[in-house]
Amino acid sequence: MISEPGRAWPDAPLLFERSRAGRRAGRPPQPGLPVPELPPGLRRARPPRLPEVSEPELVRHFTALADRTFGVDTGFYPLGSCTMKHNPRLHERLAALPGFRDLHPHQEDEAAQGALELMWRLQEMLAEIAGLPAVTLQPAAGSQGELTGLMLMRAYFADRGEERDTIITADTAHGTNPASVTMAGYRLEKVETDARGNLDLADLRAKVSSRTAGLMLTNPSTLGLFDEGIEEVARIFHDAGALLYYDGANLNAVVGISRPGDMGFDIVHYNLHKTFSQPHGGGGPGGGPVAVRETIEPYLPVPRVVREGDAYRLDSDRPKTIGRVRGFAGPFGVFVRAYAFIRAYGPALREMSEVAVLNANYLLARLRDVYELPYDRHCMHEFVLSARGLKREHGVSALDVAKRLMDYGIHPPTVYFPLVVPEALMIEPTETEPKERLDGFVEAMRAIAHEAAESPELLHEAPHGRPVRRLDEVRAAKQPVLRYRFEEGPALVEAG
Amino acid sequence: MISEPGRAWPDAPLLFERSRAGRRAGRPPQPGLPVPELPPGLRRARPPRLPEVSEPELVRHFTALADRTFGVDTGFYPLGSCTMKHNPRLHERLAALPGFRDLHPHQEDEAAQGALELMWRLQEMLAEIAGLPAVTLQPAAGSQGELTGLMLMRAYFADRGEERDTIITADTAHGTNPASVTMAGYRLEKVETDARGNLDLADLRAKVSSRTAGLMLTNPSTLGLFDEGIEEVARIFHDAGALLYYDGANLNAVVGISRPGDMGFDIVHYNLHKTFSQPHGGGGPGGGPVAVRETIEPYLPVPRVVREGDAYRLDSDRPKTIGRVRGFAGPFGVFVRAYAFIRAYGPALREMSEVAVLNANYLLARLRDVYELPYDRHCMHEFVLSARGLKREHGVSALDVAKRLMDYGIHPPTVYFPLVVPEALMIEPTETEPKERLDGFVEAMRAIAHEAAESPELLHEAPHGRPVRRLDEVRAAKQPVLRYRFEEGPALVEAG
Amino acid sequence: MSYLSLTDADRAEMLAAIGVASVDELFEQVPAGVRLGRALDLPPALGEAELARHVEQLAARNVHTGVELSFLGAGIYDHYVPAVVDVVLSRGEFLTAYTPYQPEMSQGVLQAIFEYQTVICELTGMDVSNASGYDGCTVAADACYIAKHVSDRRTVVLAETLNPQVRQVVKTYAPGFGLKVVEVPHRGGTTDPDELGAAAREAAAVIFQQPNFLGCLEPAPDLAAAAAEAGALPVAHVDLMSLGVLEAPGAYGCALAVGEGQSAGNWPSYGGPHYGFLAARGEFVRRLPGRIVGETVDADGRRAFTLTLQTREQHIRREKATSNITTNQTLLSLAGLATLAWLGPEGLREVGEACLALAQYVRERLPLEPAFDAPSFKEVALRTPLPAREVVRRAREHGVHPGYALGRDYEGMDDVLLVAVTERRTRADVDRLAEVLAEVCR
Amino acid sequence: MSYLSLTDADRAEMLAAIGVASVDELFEQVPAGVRLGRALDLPPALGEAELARHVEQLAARNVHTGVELSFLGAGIYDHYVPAVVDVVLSRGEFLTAYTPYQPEMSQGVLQAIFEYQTVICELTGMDVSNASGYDGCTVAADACYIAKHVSDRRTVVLAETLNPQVRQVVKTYAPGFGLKVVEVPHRGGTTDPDELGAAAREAAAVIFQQPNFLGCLEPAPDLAAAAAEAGALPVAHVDLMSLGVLEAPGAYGCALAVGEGQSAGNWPSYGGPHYGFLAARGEFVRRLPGRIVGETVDADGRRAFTLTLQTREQHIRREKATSNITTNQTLLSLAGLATLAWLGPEGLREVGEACLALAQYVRERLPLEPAFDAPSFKEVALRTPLPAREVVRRAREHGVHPGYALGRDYEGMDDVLLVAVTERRTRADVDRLAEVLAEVCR
Ligand SMILES: Cc1ncc(COP(=O)(O)O)c(C=O)c1O
Ligand SMILES: Cc1ncc(COP(=O)(O)O)c(C=O)c1O
Repeated sequence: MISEPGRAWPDAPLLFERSRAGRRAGRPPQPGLPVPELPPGLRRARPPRLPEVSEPELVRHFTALADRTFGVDTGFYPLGSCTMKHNPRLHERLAALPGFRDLHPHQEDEAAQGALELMWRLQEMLAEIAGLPAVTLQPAAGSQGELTGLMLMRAYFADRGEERDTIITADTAHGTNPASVTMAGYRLEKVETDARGNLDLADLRAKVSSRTAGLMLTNPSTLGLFDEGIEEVARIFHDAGALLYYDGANLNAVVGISRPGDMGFDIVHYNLHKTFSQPHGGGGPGGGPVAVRETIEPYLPVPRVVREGDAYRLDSDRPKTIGRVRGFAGPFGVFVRAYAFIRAYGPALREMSEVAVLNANYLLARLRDVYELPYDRHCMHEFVLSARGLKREHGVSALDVAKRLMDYGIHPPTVYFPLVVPEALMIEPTETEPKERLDGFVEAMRAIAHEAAESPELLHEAPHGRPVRRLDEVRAAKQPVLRYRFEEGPALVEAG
Repeated sequence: MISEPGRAWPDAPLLFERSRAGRRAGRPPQPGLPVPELPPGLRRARPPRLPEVSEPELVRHFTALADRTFGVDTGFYPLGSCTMKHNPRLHERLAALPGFRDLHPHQEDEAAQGALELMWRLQEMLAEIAGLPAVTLQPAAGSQGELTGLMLMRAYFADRGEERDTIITADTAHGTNPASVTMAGYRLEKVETDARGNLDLADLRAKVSSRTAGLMLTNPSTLGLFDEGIEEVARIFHDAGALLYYDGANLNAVVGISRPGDMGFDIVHYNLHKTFSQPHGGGGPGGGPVAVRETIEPYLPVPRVVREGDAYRLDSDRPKTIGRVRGFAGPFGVFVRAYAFIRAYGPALREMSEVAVLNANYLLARLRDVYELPYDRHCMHEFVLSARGLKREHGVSALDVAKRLMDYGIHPPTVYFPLVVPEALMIEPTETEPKERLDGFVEAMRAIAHEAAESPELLHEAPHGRPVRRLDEVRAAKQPVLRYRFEEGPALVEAG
Repeated sequence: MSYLSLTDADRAEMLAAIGVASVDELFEQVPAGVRLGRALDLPPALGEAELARHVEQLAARNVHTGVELSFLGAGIYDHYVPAVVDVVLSRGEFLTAYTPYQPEMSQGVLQAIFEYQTVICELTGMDVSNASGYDGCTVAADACYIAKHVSDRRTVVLAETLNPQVRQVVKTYAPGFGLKVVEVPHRGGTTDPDELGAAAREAAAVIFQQPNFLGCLEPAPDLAAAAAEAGALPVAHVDLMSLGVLEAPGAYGCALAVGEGQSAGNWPSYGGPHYGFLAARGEFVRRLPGRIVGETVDADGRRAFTLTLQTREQHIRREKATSNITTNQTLLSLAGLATLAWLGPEGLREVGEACLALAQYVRERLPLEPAFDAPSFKEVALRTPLPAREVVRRAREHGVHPGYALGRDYEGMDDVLLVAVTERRTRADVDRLAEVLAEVCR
Repeated sequence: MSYLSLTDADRAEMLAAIGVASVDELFEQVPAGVRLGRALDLPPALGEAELARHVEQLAARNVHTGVELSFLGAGIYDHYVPAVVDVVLSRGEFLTAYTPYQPEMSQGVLQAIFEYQTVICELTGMDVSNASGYDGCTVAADACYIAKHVSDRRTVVLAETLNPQVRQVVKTYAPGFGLKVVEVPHRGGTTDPDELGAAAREAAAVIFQQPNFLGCLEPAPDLAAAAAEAGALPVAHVDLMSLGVLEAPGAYGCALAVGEGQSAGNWPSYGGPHYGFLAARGEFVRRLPGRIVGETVDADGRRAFTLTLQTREQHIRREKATSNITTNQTLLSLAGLATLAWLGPEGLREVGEACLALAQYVRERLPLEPAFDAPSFKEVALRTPLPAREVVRRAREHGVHPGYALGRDYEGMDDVLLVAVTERRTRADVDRLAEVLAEVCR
């Protein structure tokens, strides 16, 4: 149990290593009724090796794991494209209200009016924000929103008897865009980014045809740049009878400033866990509502939340619907948080975006002399720097910079994305950061640039102040150990 | 902001240092009504310098401070006399139920029946545990229970027209005992501990007289030893017409095994935050109910919780009461937790004490060869070792051992108490610790004894792995800085 | 508004550093034609206290399981969520972290996911698990996407006794995958292995549910065998809370096991967020969607955890990825981990036995005939003398929600009520239901 | 039972290591005559789910402020408790730590207490604060104990407008301190400075309350001056939530300021646990009861915090200690810190102004005459045409709790109702109260 006295992060045993035969925490209620026999072959033969742990040790276990995890609550987390903003604690209270938390999703509509009203109002507010009239809350995350959007396109064109098989994305697109395209059964075509960071209109014109179902675009792009030609882009697609899909991952830049619907997009997803503050939970949950133009509304997934007079209900009677994309009406707890977030700001949501953009530009202004800036423009809510110079001159990579930032108590930015920028560092501060945190980041980034020249090994070997040092990722992938082996199984799980 | 990259515990600025003029978190509701003028002289002239912080930074601040705090949830906390057991998380849910949390204490009795019933039931259960018939829940902590008990004695004797002015305590008594004696207006007399760790009966007989109001005793004592002569002790006091007060701080050793009332005590306090798992909260809250014999019942504080048929009510109509010792009927939230705790165990509370005693004896058995054991007996729920040998041989003190334990991820035991044992280390593991934690402690204590011989400076300079190293306590007391000085005030607050 | 941190002085300094006079200048890149020339038409900002009051009022307008004795199940169950879950959910570090791209910053959440994967593997009898899918519906679609890639068949077979919402989602996804969906009807509440086997002959995969949506225990081993024999991947859709007493899909030859995790550690929450789990035999590991955590060592040889096999994923493989999933349901799955660890093997068995016993009691005690003969785990379908939806309406007037009207999904079942119990229901609760049903079915 | 961690194997090994055959042997030191020869007569053990259900049922039998529009105050107020408080209360480290005896283990809680002390000093205008007393009652007794030690006078004077519970507690403690208690009656709702000064001539201390228990603003500076002139320590009992708009006691010459902290950051919770605060001029620092945190440096010269001036305390000074207090109310006081920091100076002023405005509206809008002329902060005493307790009873039937019947404590005030408002009440709430009062007072 004792390893290296004085170490700030003692080793954390696995739950299975804390397990002792016969120990337990929970004791479920027993109804005091006979347990019927199960038909042969259905009864479990060998009990599952769940950990056997007492409650005190269970609490300590998760406390220790939390201590080895860095969140927005711990410090600055400028993970580009992820909008790691402050998550108001009020929302956790609200989502846990018994009237929400203990509400069964099959409850009759008349006994769930508060929940339905909240969803309906959220739809309305999201519609206003996107500038599009109809919203489904169902998709579970942005990626599922994308897929839903592509399915909507298919349904739309099928209904019109048009055969279109291609979706165009930008070369700066997030990986989910092409992945969604394939999953939706579409062919992918990529269009290039021009020297200012906009879509290359010539390339675009060459690629759009009568086979084109639509465009998927993030705007501002993953470079953090607003596409200055967006009106022309929309015209090109609409003229070709195609649709425009807006990947809302970067909506935090433009709420109240420019609406995707007004830019010409026909389908939009929101990431409720980005723009609207659902906590990211170590990977999720999220929420990916989709808004559409009138013409696409008939195809939206069911159930829809509708209002009739003063009453709200779930409506599944939509003949043209693409169907259902997940269970029930969507991740309701996420809606509670998003709703509360929007109601806290009201029309001042615009200020949220303004400050997000101000914060990003401030960082950009203060770092551009030490890191390379591939596109020399004001940015929107995030920006991409390149460590190419450090790499060339000192052999220090973007990854080295990222790892060294950890020693300064800062979560690294997104690295090596977008792919069009070598040694990319994608930085998104969000609007909730105070100037001191931004200044702390600037100082750290500048200090690191200095260290890169003076003592590059400090960076190659970073981090130095975390529970573990750099990992052997190759081993993880080459000799995968994907579950605890109970001191018995083979070293490799993947035998086949 | 950046200090020492890679340091596991970056410096934590004070809230006042995070403050920026014009920043804010909360925006209270405004009723939209005119604000009346205040009479001259009553309006605040200079606004208080509360910190001006945004909500995101406030959350981070308290998160960072929590990270610099060690609790039972963090690890082993064998702080003798304090019963640092696991605090079930269920209790936090229960105390936060709106029916409890949002219940106004002036609510009419008929609209607070659930709360009153809970208190009444808790009284009944505590009475059974102490073996005494009447319980007041009012006192806020053990110390206030003591004071209440002494006031009860005074009222009892006054009512009988007896003049008694002295309270006897053991030389092993906790500091609160003598302090309470003085606060209650009594004179203090101390009785010695004999070689087996029991009260010295000869000394006792010599000191008990018709001036003696009573005895205050912790049993098991702060040495962790049950007084083997308790029956004779009780006889001596009762024969002299005096009363016995039981300091319940060590009740965790004997629940279901031996009841203070059966031992001969007339008045007992419980520490709900020890035996009954109210979390200690960095210093409190606690709860210090008091149980008494029939003869003393009339003097109990008001209000009392009484049952009439199926209804419960607060009763303040008690002519002989000593009065009120705190607001309302007591720290209700603490009662919810204590009630839940007792209901979780039921009669198996005895097992709780058995395991507490087993755990302590196990540690004792495994440490007695490396640390001195002043009283060579089985212990109860805790025991006291002496680092006298280490001190003599290697110049290493109990404090050094305590500080070095921190480097092993363990909270130090209580040190230098009880006063009768030099270089005392008072160790209380509690019943909720698994054997691995006990073994880890044994290993650490043994390793430290070894280090004391091999490299004592490691111990003198410990801790090495905490946010700060050893403190200049003399400076703290000699040049007291007891509040933030806003870069303006004098270095010393205490001018006079 | 109250979540912003800049003061006026901050703004001025920052604008100066940027070299612009106002924030508006930063937005000049947004073409005038697409700017919103007005304020957003949203209700006015609320302070925290007012917002709390407003949302509490909305919550108060829902009839939840604390105020109505409920026998609703049909995919979402009110098993007890232990208080240790609060430790997971309330720790800001778990709550406000994101996907652990940087393992040195996220060892805690990585280790927890690794533990979760292990627990899912143990329960399902599988070799590998991912770090969660969206819910019990989408993981079924994920299973189809896997099957499509490891087989050249272009059909998937769904038992009709598979949760209707799951089937609907599979049908929504399938066209994009180039898959056709075939459904196999139930026979007296369960699926006939021969019929399933026949349908599976052209199929890449077969998905059935155990216990099934109609509350019946399927002859799951026979179904799996029939599918396998027909050359289709057998996929079981299972309930984690049943796996202390019901056999693990891996033990009867399934290729994949998927399901809705809600019953283990998540509140009903009007349908989400919850987590879907997906586990597979080792051979499918490089086709799994989503995050997978693996064990490795750091530069000092110390055990460490990291996201691994990322070449499956969208951010590396893009259009060739095994899925587009990014944000998943980690936090909810960790609540599941905490719950299952709290129960341990004994507790999980006890939950299962409580369900079995109560379901049997439902069968015997209620004044309605079971609709099917097959044994139940925790749900029982009963015939009602009037439409089941009417029974629901009337019973709710007595403060009891008697269950799910199966006619919502199945033709010809307008008079079938699906009554669910969990270990939180008592004998007395079922007695009360019996009383109310006797009253309203008169 | 479920909180124990030993297995049977553990027990056996441990008994062997100790060298006993059974746990019973360890208890042989307990004389047979005092052993309990039977099982405790307690209700049977409940598992977590059943326990939760049982306690929820008890909670459901209370009428709380979420289900009744309440104007109850009289010492406990429903100011808004912001969600940041949850961060403090839910972090296991704060929750499960004890008094920071070992500063290296507890820098976080020590720093937080230091911040709390600073906030209390700022609000009250005092030099030093302790780390909390039990509640607003016991800190008044503490103030008397201080006064007793710094003066040779043997009387304390209490304004009758001081909270009756506070006065009762002082009277319970005073005999032990050797102090006599003298009360000064109110004159039309407030205390007459001359009368108070006269009474103070033999007194060690004078305690008055601002705003007072009858809802009136006292001429506090005049009261303090009168006390000081008479040679008694002026002690103000104040409400933290008023100190954004009301003058700080330190600014008008008080020696000590004490009060109930509940209104700042604690829920009503049927009376506790809450925190009492106690602040004083610097000259009294070595007489203060309880914990005090000070700033110092560690061996590396780094700023650090520690409990200090411990020679005041019982564990060092024993019978000569300034108090017997050990366990205090730290966690609640940190909730207070979080709340006050969340409000900031502007927010606290706004809360105060909301109270002032609403109290004024209560005066004007309600169909009852104010009992006193003095201005209010957040409470108004009103004359009722029937006994106030009867008004309460009737109004509650309309879902409104109209306030506190002052006849509970004050003779001759059976027809006086004390109506409290906080920033959480709205104009519409007061209108509703007006309606109900009009109805029930007819
Ligand atoms: C630009 C972009 N598009 C799409 C996504 C996918 O969204 P989600 O993670 O919600 O599925 C992300 C999120 O990581 C993103 O950054
Ligand atoms: C033996 C003993 N007596 C009395 C007390 C005082 O109890 P409390 O801290 O609850 O006031 C303590 C607690 O520290 C103690 O250990």
